[in-house]
Amino acid sequence: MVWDLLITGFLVLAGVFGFVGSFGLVKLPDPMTRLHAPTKATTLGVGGVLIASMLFFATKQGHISAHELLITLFLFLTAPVSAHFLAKANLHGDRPEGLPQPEGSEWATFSPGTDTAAEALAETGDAPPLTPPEGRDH
Amino acid sequence: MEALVASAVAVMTAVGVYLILRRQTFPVVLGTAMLSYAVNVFLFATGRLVVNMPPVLSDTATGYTDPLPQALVLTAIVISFGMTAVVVLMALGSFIASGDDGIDLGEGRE
Amino acid sequence: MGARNDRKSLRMNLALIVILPFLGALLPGVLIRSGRSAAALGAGLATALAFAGVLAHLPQVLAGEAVATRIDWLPALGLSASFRLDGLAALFALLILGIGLLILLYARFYLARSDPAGRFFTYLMLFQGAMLGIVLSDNILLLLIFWELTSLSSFLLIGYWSHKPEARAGALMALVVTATGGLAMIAGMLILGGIAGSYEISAIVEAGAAIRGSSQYPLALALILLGAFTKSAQFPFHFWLPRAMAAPTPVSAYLHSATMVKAGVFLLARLWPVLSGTPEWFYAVTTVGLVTMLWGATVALFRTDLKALLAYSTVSHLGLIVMLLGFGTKAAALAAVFHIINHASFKAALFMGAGIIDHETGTRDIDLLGGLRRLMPITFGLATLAALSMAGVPLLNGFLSKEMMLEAAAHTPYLGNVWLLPGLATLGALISAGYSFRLISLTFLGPERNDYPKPPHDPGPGLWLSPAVLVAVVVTVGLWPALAQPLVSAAAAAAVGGDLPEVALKIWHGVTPALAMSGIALAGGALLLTQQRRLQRAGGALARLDAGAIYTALITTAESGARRLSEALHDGAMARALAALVLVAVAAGGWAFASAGIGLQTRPMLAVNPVVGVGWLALIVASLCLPLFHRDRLLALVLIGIIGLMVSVGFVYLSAPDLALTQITVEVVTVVLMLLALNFLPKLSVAEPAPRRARDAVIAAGAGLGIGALIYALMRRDFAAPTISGYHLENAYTGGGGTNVVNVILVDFRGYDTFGEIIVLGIAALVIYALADVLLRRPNLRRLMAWSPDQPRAGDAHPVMLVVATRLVLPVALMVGVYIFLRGHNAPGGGFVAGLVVSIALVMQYMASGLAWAEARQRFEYHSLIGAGVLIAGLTGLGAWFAGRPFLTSVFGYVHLPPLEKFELASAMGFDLGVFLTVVGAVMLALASLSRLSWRAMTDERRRGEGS
Amino acid sequence: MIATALTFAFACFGLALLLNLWRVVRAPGVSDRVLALDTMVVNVIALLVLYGIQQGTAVYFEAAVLIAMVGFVSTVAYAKFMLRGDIVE
Amino acid sequence: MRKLFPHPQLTLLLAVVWLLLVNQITLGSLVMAALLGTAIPVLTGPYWPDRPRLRNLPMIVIYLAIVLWDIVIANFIVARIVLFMPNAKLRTAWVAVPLRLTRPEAITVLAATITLTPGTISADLSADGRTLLVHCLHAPDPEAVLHDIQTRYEARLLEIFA
Amino acid sequence: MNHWIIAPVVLPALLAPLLVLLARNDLRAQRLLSGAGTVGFAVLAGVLLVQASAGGIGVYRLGDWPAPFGIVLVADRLATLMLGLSAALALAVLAHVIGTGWDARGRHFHALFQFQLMGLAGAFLTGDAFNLFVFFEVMLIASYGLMIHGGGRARLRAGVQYVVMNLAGSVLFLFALGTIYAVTGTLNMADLAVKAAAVPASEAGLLRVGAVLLLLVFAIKAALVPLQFWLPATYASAPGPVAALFAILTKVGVYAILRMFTLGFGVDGPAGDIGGALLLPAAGVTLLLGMIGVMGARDLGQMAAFAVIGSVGTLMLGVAMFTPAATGAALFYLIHSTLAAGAMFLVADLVRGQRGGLRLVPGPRMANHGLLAALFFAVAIGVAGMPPLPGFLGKLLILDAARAEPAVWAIWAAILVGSLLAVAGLARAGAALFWATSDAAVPEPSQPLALAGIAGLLAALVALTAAAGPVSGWLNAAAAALYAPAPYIAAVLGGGAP
Ligand code: NA
Ligand code: NA
Repeated sequence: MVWDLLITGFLVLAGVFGFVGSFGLVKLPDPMTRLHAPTKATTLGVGGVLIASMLFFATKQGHISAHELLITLFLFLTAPVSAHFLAKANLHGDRPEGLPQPEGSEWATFSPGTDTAAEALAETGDAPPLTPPEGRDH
Repeated sequence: MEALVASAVAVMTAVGVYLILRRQTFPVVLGTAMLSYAVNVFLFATGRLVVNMPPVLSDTATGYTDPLPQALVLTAIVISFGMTAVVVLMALGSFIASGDDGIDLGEGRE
Repeated sequence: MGARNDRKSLRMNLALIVILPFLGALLPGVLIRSGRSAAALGAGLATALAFAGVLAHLPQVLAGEAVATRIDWLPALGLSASFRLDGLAALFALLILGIGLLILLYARFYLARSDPAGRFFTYLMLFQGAMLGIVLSDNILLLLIFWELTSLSSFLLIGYWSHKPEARAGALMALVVTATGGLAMIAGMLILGGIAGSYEISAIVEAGAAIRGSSQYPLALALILLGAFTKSAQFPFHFWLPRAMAAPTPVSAYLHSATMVKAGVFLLARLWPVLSGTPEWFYAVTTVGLVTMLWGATVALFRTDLKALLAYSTVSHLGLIVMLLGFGTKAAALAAVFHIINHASFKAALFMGAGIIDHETGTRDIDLLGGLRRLMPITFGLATLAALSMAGVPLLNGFLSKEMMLEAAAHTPYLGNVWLLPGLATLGALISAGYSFRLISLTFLGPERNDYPKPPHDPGPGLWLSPAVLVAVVVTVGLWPALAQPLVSAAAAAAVGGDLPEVALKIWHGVTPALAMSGIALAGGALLLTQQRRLQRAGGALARLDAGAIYTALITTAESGARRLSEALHDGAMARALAALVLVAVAAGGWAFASAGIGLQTRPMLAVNPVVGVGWLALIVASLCLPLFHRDRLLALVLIGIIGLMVSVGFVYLSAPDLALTQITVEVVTVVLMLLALNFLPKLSVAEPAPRRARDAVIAAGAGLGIGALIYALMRRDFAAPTISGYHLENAYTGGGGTNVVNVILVDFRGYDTFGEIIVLGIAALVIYALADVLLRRPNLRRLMAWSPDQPRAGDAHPVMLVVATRLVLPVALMVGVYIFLRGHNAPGGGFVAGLVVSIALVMQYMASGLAWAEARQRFEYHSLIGAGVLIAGLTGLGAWFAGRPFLTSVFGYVHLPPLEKFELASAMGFDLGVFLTVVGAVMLALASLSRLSWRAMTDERRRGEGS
Repeated sequence: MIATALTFAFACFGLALLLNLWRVVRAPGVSDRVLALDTMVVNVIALLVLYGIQQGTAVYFEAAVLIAMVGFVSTVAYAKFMLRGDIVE
Repeated sequence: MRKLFPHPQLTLLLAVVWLLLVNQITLGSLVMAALLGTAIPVLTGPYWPDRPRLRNLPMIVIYLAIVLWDIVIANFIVARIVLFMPNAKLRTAWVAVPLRLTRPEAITVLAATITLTPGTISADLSADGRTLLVHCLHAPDPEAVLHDIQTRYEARLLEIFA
Repeated sequence: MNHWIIAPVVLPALLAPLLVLLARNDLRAQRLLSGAGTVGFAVLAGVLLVQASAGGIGVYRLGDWPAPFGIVLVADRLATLMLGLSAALALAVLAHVIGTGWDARGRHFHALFQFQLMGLAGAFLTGDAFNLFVFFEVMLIASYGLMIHGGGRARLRAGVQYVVMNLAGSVLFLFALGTIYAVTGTLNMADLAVKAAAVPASEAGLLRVGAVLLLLVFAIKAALVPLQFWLPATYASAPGPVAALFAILTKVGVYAILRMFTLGFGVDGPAGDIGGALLLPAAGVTLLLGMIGVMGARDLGQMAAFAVIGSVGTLMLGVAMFTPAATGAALFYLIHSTLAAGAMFLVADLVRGQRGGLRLVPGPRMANHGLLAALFFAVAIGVAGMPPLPGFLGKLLILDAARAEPAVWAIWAAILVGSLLAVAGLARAGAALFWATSDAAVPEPSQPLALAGIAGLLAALVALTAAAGPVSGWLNAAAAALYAPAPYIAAVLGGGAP
C-alpha cells in the first residue's frame, strides 16, 4: 500500500512535470525562455516515471529493474548539453540586447575561428590536431 | 487501429509522392525517405496488427504477432538506408559537379 | 561406286558455292598489303571457283533437272539452308559470277592507288555472295536473309567514296528504300509460308493455288511486290537508283546491270508460278512496270550525266522486264528472262564505258563531251555497239528481246483495250532508242573539242577488256540467238514452273506487228535525236521532277519529327517519369482490383486508446506539414525526425520492438548524413508554381488513397492460406536456437536475405567513398574549394561541453552496443542495431571533436571493417559446407563452464558479427567520406580567416 | 490507484505531446522546433515506460534507451547545423 | 597494469553500466562486466587522452545530493513560473560567470549543473574558456544568481577536480 | 546438396570484400583477382547450364530449411541461361574495362563489378520473391556505383535520376510483395504458384493488385513505356562498359516477369491474365518509341540507349504473348539483344575515347578508323536485327509466333516498322561517325584487350546464328518448362534435394 502510494505519487508528479515542461514550451515568450521549461521539467517528469517504473517492477513483479537508472542517468547527462547547444543556436540566430561581455574575451558563439575545446584542452596538453586528415587516405 | 495505420500509410505515401515530384534533389530525397517509411509500415501491417504480443518466445506469452513481415521490414529498412545514403551523396555530387541542385537534366548537356 | 563418288565430288555443293564469295571477301582484307592486284586476284579466284562450280552443274540443269542441297538450320521456324539450282537460278548465278569476274578485272584498273582497295573488294564479294544466296535459296526465309544482306553490302559499296556527301546520301537512301521493301517482304513471306505450311520455295510453288485463293493473298502480294519494286527501282521507288551512281563505276556496273536491281526481278520470276495469273498481279505488276519503263526512259532522255542517263535507262529497262512478268503469260516470261541477260550484258558494258570516259576525260557530262570517236576509238566501238543494242537495233541482242516484248504487248489487252499496251510499249521503245542515239551522238560524234578536262585517249586493256567481252556477248547473241536458247529456255521453264511454249530465239520472225512497232520505235528514236534542242527546252522541267526530293523531304521530316518527339518525351524531366509511374500504378492497380473484386472484411478492428490517437495525430500533422514547409530544408529534416520517431513508437506499440530499435537508429544516422549534405546544398528549395503543386497534390492524393485502401483491405482480412511464419514461430527455438523469432528469421531462416542486405550496405559505403573520391579530384575539387558557406557561421567548432560529454558517452554506448548485440538472438536487438549504436557513438566523436581528431584515433580502417564483416558473414555461412550442409546452415549449442551459468553459442552469432562489423564500417565510411568533403572545402575557408 | 495514476500520467504526457506538436507547427524558427522535437523524444520515452508499467513488461526498455541516446544525437546535430552548417569539422 | 587498466574509474563505471543493462547480478554477468570493463577502455583509450583525476569522494557525494535537491526545487520554481506567472512579469537576465575552474570536465559539470538547477541555463562559454554565460528565466537579482553559482557549485567542483 | 548452385553468388560475394580488404590500392592485383573471379563465375555458370540442360531442376535450400520456410535457390534452364548470358557479357565488359583503363578512373570498380555479378546471379537463381527484391537491390546499388564511376556532371545528374527512379521502383516492389504475402502468406515462388492458384474469388482482387504492382516494378527495370524515361540518360551517361553491362539489367526485368507470371501467378491463375493484358500494348509502344528515339538521336550513346528500349519492346512482344513458342522466340531474341547491345556500347566507348564525344557530326579520322567502322557496322547490324546476326532470326521467330495472336497485324507492324526506323537511324549514325570525317588524325591507342572483348561478343553472336537450331530447341524446352511448372514446384516443395 505504501509502495502503491509512492508509485502513485511519483506517477502523478511525473505527469504534472511532464505537462509543465511542454506547456512552458508553448507558453513562454521567447526562444531562450522556452528552453528552460523542457530542460528541467520534462527531464524531471521522465525521471519520475522511471522511478515509478523501478518501484513498480521491484514491488509488483519482484525483480529489481535497473534499466531505468541508466535512462535517467543518460537523460541527466545529455539534457544540459542539448540545452546548451540550443541556447548557442538561439544566440547565433540573433544576438540579444543586453548581453554581458566576458572579461577580456568574446562569447565563443560570436568569435570566429574559436575552438573552445581546443583551447580549453590545450592547457592540459591535448589539442585536437587541426591538420587535414589527407594523409590517412584509404 | 487499422484505420489509423491505413490512414497514416496513405498520408505518408501521398506526402512522399508529392515530394518526389519536386524539381530539386533534396525534396526528392526527402520524398524517397517518406516513401520508405510508408512502405515499411505497409509491409509491417501485412502481418496484421497485434498489440503487446511481440514475437519473442516466452512461457507467459498468450500469442505472437507475425514475425515474418517484421524481418522483411528490417531488411527493407537497412536496404533503404543504404540507398538513401547513396542518393544523398549523389545529389550532393551532382550539385557540386553542376552547380545547381535541380533534378531535371535540362538543356545543353554535352 | 568409287567412280560415281568421284564424279559427284567434282560437282561443288551448292552451299559451298554460296559460301565461296564470302570466303573470298576475307581474302582482300588479308591480301591488301600485297597490293591491289593481289586483292583483286584473291577475290577473282573465289569468284572463278564459284563460277566453275555453277558451270559444272549446268549440263544437268539445262537438262531440266534441279540440283538441291539442304541443311537444317532453325527447324523451329522452318528456316533451313536449302539451296536449289534450276534454270532460273543458274542463269542468274552465271550472270552474277560472270559479270562479277569482269567487274573485278575492271575495278582492279579503275580504282586509284589511293582508294582502299581491300575494302572495295571485300564489299564487292560480300555483295556477290548475298546475290548468289538470293538466287540459289530454296527457302524464302533464307532468301530474305540474303535479300537483307544485299541491302547492307550495297550500302557499303554505294558509300564507298565516303568523303563525298552524295555518296553517303545515296547509300543511305538506297539502304532505307530497299530495307523498307525488305521488311514488307518479310511480312509477305511469312503470310505465304503460313498458307503453304512451309517456307521451302518448292512447297510454296506447289501451294500456289491455295495461296492465290487465300483471303490474305492481296496483302501478301502487296507486301512482296513492295519488296521487289523497291529493290528493282520501280516507280515510284526508283529514285534511289540514280543517286546510287555516286558509287565507283564498277559498282554501278555491277549493281545496276546484273545484280542488285535484278534481285527484285528475280523474285518476281521466282514467285511467278505462285503469285501470277490473277488480276491483282496483272494490274499491279504490269502497270508499275509500264509506268516505270516510260518514266525512266523519259527522264533518261534529258540527263546529261552519262551515269545518270544510264541509271534512268536501267530504271526503264527494269520496268520493261517487270511489265513482261506482269503479263502473266509464259511467252512474256520467256521474253523477260531473255531481256534480263541482254540488258545485263549491254548495260554493264555501257557503265564500264561511261567509267572509262570519266576516267580518261575527267568528266561524265555529255554537254562537255563529243567528238571522242577518233580520240577513243576502242571505247567508241564498244559503247556504240552496246548502246545500239540498248536502242533495239537489229543484229544485237537488245533487239531480240525487245521484239519479243513488243510481240507480247501486242497480244495483251489492258483495261479491255487492245491498243493501249502495244502503243505504250512502242512509245517506251521509241524513247529508249532516242536516248541511246543521243548518248552515242553527244559523246562520240560531232566535232572534236579542245576543252576536255583531260586529254582523252583509250585506256589500257585492263579497262576495256571487260566491256569488250560483254559486247562480244551482245553481238554473238544478237547474231546467233540460238546459242542462248538452252539457258533462256531452262531459266524460263524454271520461272514459269514447267513446260514452256515452243518459242525459238531467232532474228527473223517474219513480218509481225512487233517488227512494225520496232521500226516505228527506231525511226521515232532517230527523229527525237534530230529534235534534240527543242526537246531539251520543253522537257527540262519534266526532268527536274524528282521523287527523290520528296523522299528526302519525307525522311528529313521523319527524322526531325522523331527527334522532336523523342527529345520532348525524354527531356530529362524527372517528375514526368515519376508521375507516369505513379499514375500507371494507380490506374493499373485499380483496374486489376476492379476486374476481380473483393469479399467481405473478416477481421475485427483493434481498439484505439487516446494516447495512440495522439501519436497518430503527431504523425499525420508532421507528415502534412512536410509538403507545406518542405522548402525550409532544415525544418523538413526536423519534421522527418518527428515522423520517424512516431513510426518507431508505433512499432513498439504494435509488438515490433526490433523494428522500433532499427528505425530509430537508422533514422538518426540518416539525419546526420542529410545534414552533412545539406551543408553544401541550398538551404531553401525553389518555389514552384501553384498549378504544378496542385497537379502534384492530386497525383499524390491518388497514390495515397490507393495504397491506404489497399493496406486497409489487407489488414481487415485473414490470410487466404496459412502463412509460412507459423513454422518460424514453432521452429525458432528448437531449430534456430533463439527466442527472438525476428532475429532468428534474420540470421537463420532468411539469413541469406540478410547476407544480401549487408552487402547492399557495404556497397553503399563503397559507392559513397568512390564518389567522394571523385568529388575530391579536379575539376570538382576546384568547385569544392571555391565553395563558401551560404549562412553565417557561429564561432566555436568544438564546444567543450559536447566534447566532454561525448567522450563519456562513447564507452557507455559501446557497452550498450555489445549488450544489444549479444541479446539479439533472444530479445530485441542484434548485430544491425548494435552496429548502428556503435556507429552513432563514433559519429558523436566526429561531431564533437572533429574529423581530424576522430580519424587520428581510429583503430580500424572502415574499409577493412566492411570487408571483414562481409567475409565473416560469408565464411560463417560457408562453414556449413564442411558439414555437408547448405550455405548458412546454422549450429548452436549450450556451453556450461562450471562456475558460470550455461550460455548459448551459435554460428548465427558469427554471422551477426559479420553484420555488426559491416554496419559499423559502412556507416562510418559513408559519414567520413562525406565529412572529408567539407573538410577540404573548409581548409581553404579557414585560410581566408573563417568567414566573417 | 496505480491504474488511475497511470491514466493521469498518460493523459499528461499525451497532452504534452500535443503541445509539442503545436510548437512544431507554429514556431518562429527552427531552433524552437528542434527543442520541441527534443522534448517530444523525452515525452515519448516517458510514454514508453508508462506503457511498460501498464503492460507489466520490460520488453520496451531497449527502445527507450536507444530513443534517449538517439534523440540527443539528433538534437545536437540539428543545433550544430544551425550554428556551423558543418556538423563534422 | 596501466596498459590493462588505463582508466580504472571508467572500468568501474562500465562494469556498473553492464550490470544495469543485463539487469541481473550473476557470476556470468560479473565476468562479462569485468571483461568489457577492461576491454572497452583499452579500445577507446585514444579517445581519452587526458583523464580527469577525481578526488575527494565525500565531496562528490555531497555535491550530487545538493544538485539533486536543487533540481527538484528548480522544477517547482519553474513550474510555478510557467503555470502561474504572466509572461509580462518575467524578469529574464543574462549573467556572465567568471570561472575559476579550468579543466574542461569541471567546466562541463558546472555548466550542466547550472542548466539543471533553478531557472538558469548555461548558454555559452567565452572564447578563452574563462567565462560562462548564463541565462536566467526569472532573476530580479542577477548578482544573487552569480553568487549562488560560485559558492554553491563552483567552489565544490574546485575541490573535486583538484 | 549441389553446392554449385550457390557458388555463383558466393564467389563474387567473397571476392569483392577481399578486393576491398587486400587490394584496394593495387590496381593490378584487383584486375588479376577480378579477372580470375569473372572467369570462375563464367565456369560456374557453364557448369550450371550443362546441369540444367540435362533437364533436371537444381534446388538449393539455404540454411537447410525446408521450402517454403527458408529461402531456396533454383537452377532451371531459364535461370542458368540468364546466368550464362551475364557471365558472357561480363567477360567482354571486363576485358574492355581493363583494356581501356576505365577501372583506373575511380575507386572500387572491381569490387562493385563483382557485387554486380553477385546481384545478377542471386536474382536469377532465387526461388523466393522477397529474396528477389534483396538481390535486385544488390544489383541496383552496385549499378549505381558503376553508373557514376569516374564522375562528371552529366553522369552524376543522370545518376541521381536513375537512383531515384529505382528507389521508387523498390518502394513499389515492397508494396507488391507485402500485398502478395498478405493474401497468400508465402514468399516462396513455387509455394506462391500453389497458393495463388487456390486463392478464393473473394481475395483475387487483392492478389491481382499485388501482381500488377509487381509487373510495374519489373517493367521499370525493363524500361517499358511509360516507365522508360529513366533509361536514355542513364545508359547514355554511364561509362561505356558499364552501359554495356547494363544491357543485362533490363533483361532482369524481363526475366522476372517471365518467372513470376508463368510460375508465381500461373498463366491460368486469378492473376494470370494481367501480364498479357498490359504488356502487349506497352511492348508495342515501347518498341516504336525506342526506335523513334534511335531514328532521332543526336549522339551514338543516346542512340544505343534507345536501341535498348526498342529491343526490350521487341522482346516483350514475345514475352507478352505468354505461349511456349513465343517465349522460346523471346528468349532467343533476348540472348541476341543483350550481346548486341553490350557490344554496341563497347564500340561506342572506343569511338568516344578517340573522338572525345559521340555527337553524330563529322569528327576527326580515328587511328584505327577502319577497324572501328567495321566493328560498328557489325554491331549495328546486330542491334538493328539484320542478318546475318541472330537478331534477324529472333525477330522472325517472334513474328512467326505471333500468328496465333488476335493482334498479329499490330505486332508485325510494330516489329517491322521498328526495324526500319532502327536501320535508318543506325545507318545515319554510321555514316556520320565513320564516313564524314575530317582529316585530323588521332593517335592510336593500343587496346587489344578491349577489342578482344568486342570481338568475343561478335563471335558469340555469329555462333548463335550458326547454332540457331540447337539453341532454339534448347530455349523452347526452357520455355515449355515455364508453362508446365509442376516439376519445378515438385522439386522445390518436394522432399529432399535431388
Ligand atoms: Na535485416
Ligand atoms: Na541457417
